Amino acid sequence: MIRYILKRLLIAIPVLLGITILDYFIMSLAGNPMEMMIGPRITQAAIEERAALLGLDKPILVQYWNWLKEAMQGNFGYSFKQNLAVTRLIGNNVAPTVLLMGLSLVLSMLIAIPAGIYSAVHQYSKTDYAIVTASFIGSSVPSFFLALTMVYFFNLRLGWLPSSGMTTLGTAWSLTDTLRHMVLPVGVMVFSVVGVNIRYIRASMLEIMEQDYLRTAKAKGIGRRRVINKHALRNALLPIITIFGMQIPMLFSGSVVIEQVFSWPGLGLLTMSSILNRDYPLIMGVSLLSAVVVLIANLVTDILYAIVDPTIQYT
Amino acid sequence: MAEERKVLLRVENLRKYYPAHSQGLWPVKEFVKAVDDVSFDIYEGETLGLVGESGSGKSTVGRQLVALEKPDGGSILYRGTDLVKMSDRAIREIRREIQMVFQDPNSSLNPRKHIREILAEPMLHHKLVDKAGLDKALQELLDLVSLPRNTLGRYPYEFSGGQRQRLGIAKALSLQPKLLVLDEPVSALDVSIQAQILNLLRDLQKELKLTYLFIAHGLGAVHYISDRIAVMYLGKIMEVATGTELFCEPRHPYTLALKSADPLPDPARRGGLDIVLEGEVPSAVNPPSGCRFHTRCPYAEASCRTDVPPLVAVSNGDIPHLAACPVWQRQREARQ
Amino acid sequence: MFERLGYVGPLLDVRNLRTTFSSDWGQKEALDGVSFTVSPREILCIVGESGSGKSVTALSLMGLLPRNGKVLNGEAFFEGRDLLKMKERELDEIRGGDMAMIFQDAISSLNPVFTIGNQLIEAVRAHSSVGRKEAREEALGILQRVGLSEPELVLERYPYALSGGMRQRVMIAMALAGKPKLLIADEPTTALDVTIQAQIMQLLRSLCEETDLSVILITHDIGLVAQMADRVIVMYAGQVVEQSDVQVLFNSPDHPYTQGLMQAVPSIYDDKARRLVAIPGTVPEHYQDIEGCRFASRCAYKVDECDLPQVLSYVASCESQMNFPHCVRCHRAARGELPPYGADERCTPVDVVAQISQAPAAGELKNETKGDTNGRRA
Amino acid sequence: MQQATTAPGLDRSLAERISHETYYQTVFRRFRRHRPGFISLIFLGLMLLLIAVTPLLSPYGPNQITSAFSAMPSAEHWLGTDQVGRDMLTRLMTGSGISLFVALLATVVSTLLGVLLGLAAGYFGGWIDIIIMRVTDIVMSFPYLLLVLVAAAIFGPGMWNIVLILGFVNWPGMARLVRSNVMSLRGVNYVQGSQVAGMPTIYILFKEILPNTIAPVLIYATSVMAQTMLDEAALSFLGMGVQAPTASLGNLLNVAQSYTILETKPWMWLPPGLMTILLVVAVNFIGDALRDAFDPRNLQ
Repeated sequence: MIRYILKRLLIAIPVLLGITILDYFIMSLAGNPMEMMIGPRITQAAIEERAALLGLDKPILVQYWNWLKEAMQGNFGYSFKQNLAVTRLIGNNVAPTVLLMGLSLVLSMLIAIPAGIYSAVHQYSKTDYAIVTASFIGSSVPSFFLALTMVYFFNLRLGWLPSSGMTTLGTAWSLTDTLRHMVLPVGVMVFSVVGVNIRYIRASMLEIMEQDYLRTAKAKGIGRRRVINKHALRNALLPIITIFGMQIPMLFSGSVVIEQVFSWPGLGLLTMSSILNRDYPLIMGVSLLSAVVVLIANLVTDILYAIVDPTIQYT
Repeated sequence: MAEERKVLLRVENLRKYYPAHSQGLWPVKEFVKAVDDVSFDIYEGETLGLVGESGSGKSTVGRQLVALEKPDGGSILYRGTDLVKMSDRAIREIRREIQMVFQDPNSSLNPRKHIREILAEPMLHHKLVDKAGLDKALQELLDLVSLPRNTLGRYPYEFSGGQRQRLGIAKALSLQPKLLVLDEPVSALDVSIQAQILNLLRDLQKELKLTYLFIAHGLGAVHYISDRIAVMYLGKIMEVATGTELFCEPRHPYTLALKSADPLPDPARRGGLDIVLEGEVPSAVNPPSGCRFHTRCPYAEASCRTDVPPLVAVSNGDIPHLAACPVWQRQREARQ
Repeated sequence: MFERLGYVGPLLDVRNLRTTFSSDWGQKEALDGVSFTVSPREILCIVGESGSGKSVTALSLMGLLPRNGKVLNGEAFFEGRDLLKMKERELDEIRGGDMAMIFQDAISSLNPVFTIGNQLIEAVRAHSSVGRKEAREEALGILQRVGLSEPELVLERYPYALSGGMRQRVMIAMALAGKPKLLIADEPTTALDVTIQAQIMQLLRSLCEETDLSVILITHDIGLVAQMADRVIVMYAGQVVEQSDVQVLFNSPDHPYTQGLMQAVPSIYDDKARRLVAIPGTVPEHYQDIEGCRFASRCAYKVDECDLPQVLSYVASCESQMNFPHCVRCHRAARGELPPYGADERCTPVDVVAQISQAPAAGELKNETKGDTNGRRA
Repeated sequence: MQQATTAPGLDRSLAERISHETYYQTVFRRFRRHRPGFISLIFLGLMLLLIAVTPLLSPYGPNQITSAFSAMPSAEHWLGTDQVGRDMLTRLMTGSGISLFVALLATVVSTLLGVLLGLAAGYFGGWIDIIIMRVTDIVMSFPYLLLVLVAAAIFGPGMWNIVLILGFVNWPGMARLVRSNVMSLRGVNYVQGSQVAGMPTIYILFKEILPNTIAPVLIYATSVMAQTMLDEAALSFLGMGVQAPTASLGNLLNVAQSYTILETKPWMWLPPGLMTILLVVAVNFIGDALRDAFDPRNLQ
């Protein structure tokens, strides 16, 4: 098992390197971030001085190498814009995003798993049709539009819920306040991913329901309930793990839009601003972090797979 | 055919080792020895049957002959030229003369093409016919395999399993081959259809002077169609003889075991005949040392574990009877 | 062989079973009025080609038809109770208990994510109220009975880690767990090698002889029928076309299809010069529309009368064997109009027994070998 | 022993017709039976028609500024006007057209890329496969929208860039799908038969293998298209997509970031939002219908 994990980690390294290379070189195509600083009060000389300080006058390969060397030591540079360490900026913004994503992930799975399984087990029933249709429509709604509609109803019309930030400005922190702030963003996030999940789980479950081993189980006379609850469900774990792994990058993407609409002070918001400002080190930091998260998610998925599926031999 | 038999294809010391783990960063130390040092001749115009259980490597041998697998060693001499050593380009024309019929007729025809396309495209590619002669050639092909001529515009799913196998045979024949590798051509068919196809194959051989390598696990079918039969077990040939000799007087315990496991279609003779082999075919990864069969052989002696028995002639008729078991031979002689 | 079959009334009595499958263009018939009985302690073989309805018969009886399949009518009395009228829950008491089934493809029929022990113990406990420990003990015993020499080890294994033959033995063990009176084996050895098939068949036969087990063996292999069956049902296009005692059937198959089937199979004891007699044509696709004999289009003896509906009727010459009447769905054969079968051109089988006796007996030598290696004489 | 009764209901003529129809006839017949899918197809067709005739029927150009600013829906402006006085209905229709066009084109780009790379990786294996698959991993390891945003920021927003960017991020899924299909088809008898017959690789790839991957590719492409429409909308909404004054469904919604518009002028944001949903639902249903229609278990 340990050897298997090591092997998976070894495979992840070139992927991670590839990501940094791709990132860095794409960004080098973007043009000089110094352009952003050009203004009436800044002389050409000052810009050049600053560029030299930031290492931007060197060839791109050298720049990348320098960045990589530093990154290996845990130094991801300083934000051009805010003059703060990238690690620190990210550190400040990570918690709200993790909170938002974590809760959304848990909730969406809590809805999708039973709904998908129920739908498959009762294929062609009215409930099945309802669930499938709802999931289709659900996955077709742009999340930002849903967010706007939610804000319109629950904030602007009804005034029930706050629509921006994590806390109400000017008040002391309280759990209920934060929870109230979370209702809308989490709700939108869950809604926008749950449809796809239901369909995936339903499809996998339908496939399982057709397997020969379910016929064998039925032939044992153990009863329909046990056939499904034991024999089918255990096999459904595999697709559930898969969807779990797929979810991480999806939620990461979703958080950019949702955080923007709800002014949620997380990584998504940071990402947007870094992109708008062409803040290279920050963009590198954020994309590297997200890539690492995705790779770890993949790794965890693989390991869980190996644990659940006895036919996978991890050697 | 006794005197002037010409060797069409000679296989010498053919080997195919697959790595036991397909993927991985570490170098592979274990190999599946699918085909290990196999040699045989196929004479012009004859049918050589190749029987064995799953994992015996019989299909791998066939696939190597048609270049679907690359041998890891040994040579395949077709009319004296070694196909293994030749470049792909040079080999193309010769390769055309060795064609294959597959086991599963359902998947041997592209479901997205109609019959005309399926049959015509290889012929046109090899310039065996020109556009003008195409229709006539196609009609002839259909006649050969006894299919109605009006089927050219149809798609494969409109045919029954037996008809599809006829089309599979027609497809192979369209390239005017000399040698056909028949890889379990009747195993997937219903009993009543099997006989049709077997008879068709026999007729075609006579008519077109074809040479067959007939690979199968059903002993009856192999016996029916083959002039000689080679028995394989775990990547090695155990015995080669004519069908009658092989089944009347097997010289290898494995052949005897195969024979007695073949259910006799006579309720009056039940049980008693069986020598039921114990256990199952061992893994081809690190197969047993010495004689590969010794782990299941009721007659095994100590020497069987260490010495690899050579395939030697045990009788000298017109067609030599070869067997790779000196031990059983000795035991039988001692008993008499 | 006959003696142990003292007739005591059928264990299973199937009458007029009709099963259909819904398809794109309506109901497609799979079984048309299938009737037969199974007596205690007998092996009944159902033989036929793919699509003849032999597997559908078994699945209909077990209530295991796929979603689009449906039993239209018919009765199936198992020890007097009609299986087809039972609710799922009632059926579950019999399924896996008095009546068990094994399938062709053991690897896909075993749940890949549970150990053999888990699945086998579940089967044991499904129909008896034993504790986990006792169930385990019982499972070990059953594994031994089906010839698995290291039952403890097998219990811990997952299906993928077993060989094909072992998996089918495990399937049989699971079927035996409910102490069945009837075992339906649907092509249990089709996916296996001949030497393994021989082992499995030997096991089935010994189970039958040692316990009060009846077996329905579904197969397409006429050789297996000859070796295993007490009685045989031949199916064609969803109908029973002939049924008989096995000896009678092989001596005088009456239905032209049965005759064709027997002649179409090449045997290693055949004279090579003999040409196989193939049945021409293929099974008609929409056979439910054929009012008359469904085999007529392929039959050498067809007359106009064959377009009329055919019934399964007694063969005139078989009145003496009323327990196992020889019936045939061919009016001409029933009246004895067809030329007698038996122009048997097979050469006499070379006796394997004789060959073996030439060599030292297997067991003897095995011991010798063992002595050899232990004593290091050589 | 028992009387044979008549066969149960089978529509003989239908059966006869079905057994002679071609593959695509079967697929279409099954597609039509999927009601939401079929309705969606008709709806999309009608929409395209409407979009096409909008320039002829509408009295306003999409970017034409009229005298009414932020006007409520009225007889002159059925869906009102925006803050600078452009007719919302005209903009909605042209915007839908642009969005569909971008999504379709991006889907074509990613499908072409994915199919070609997938074919190469699956058929040749070895190093080619390893390299392509690693690149696939890399692209897939990016949170997708982040990649798009970065790329949009770098290459500059704008319709054509968005097409290329969205096209480029979506190919890995397609490549994996095609690759796994090709790998299984490579072992299928008719492909091997063509190899034995000495047919050239190009022939095997494009005439034996490709036609048999069309079903999964089409199905996947519809889901890519639906996703692309959502992504284009999100990008344009964030200001990184199609740029004003060109209308697209996403940038029409851009104005709703202001709470005053959101609260008081629903005609500016509600119609484009609903239109997006309708179009994406339609594409998704078509995909589902295709999945049913192509399902090999349903096909004879």
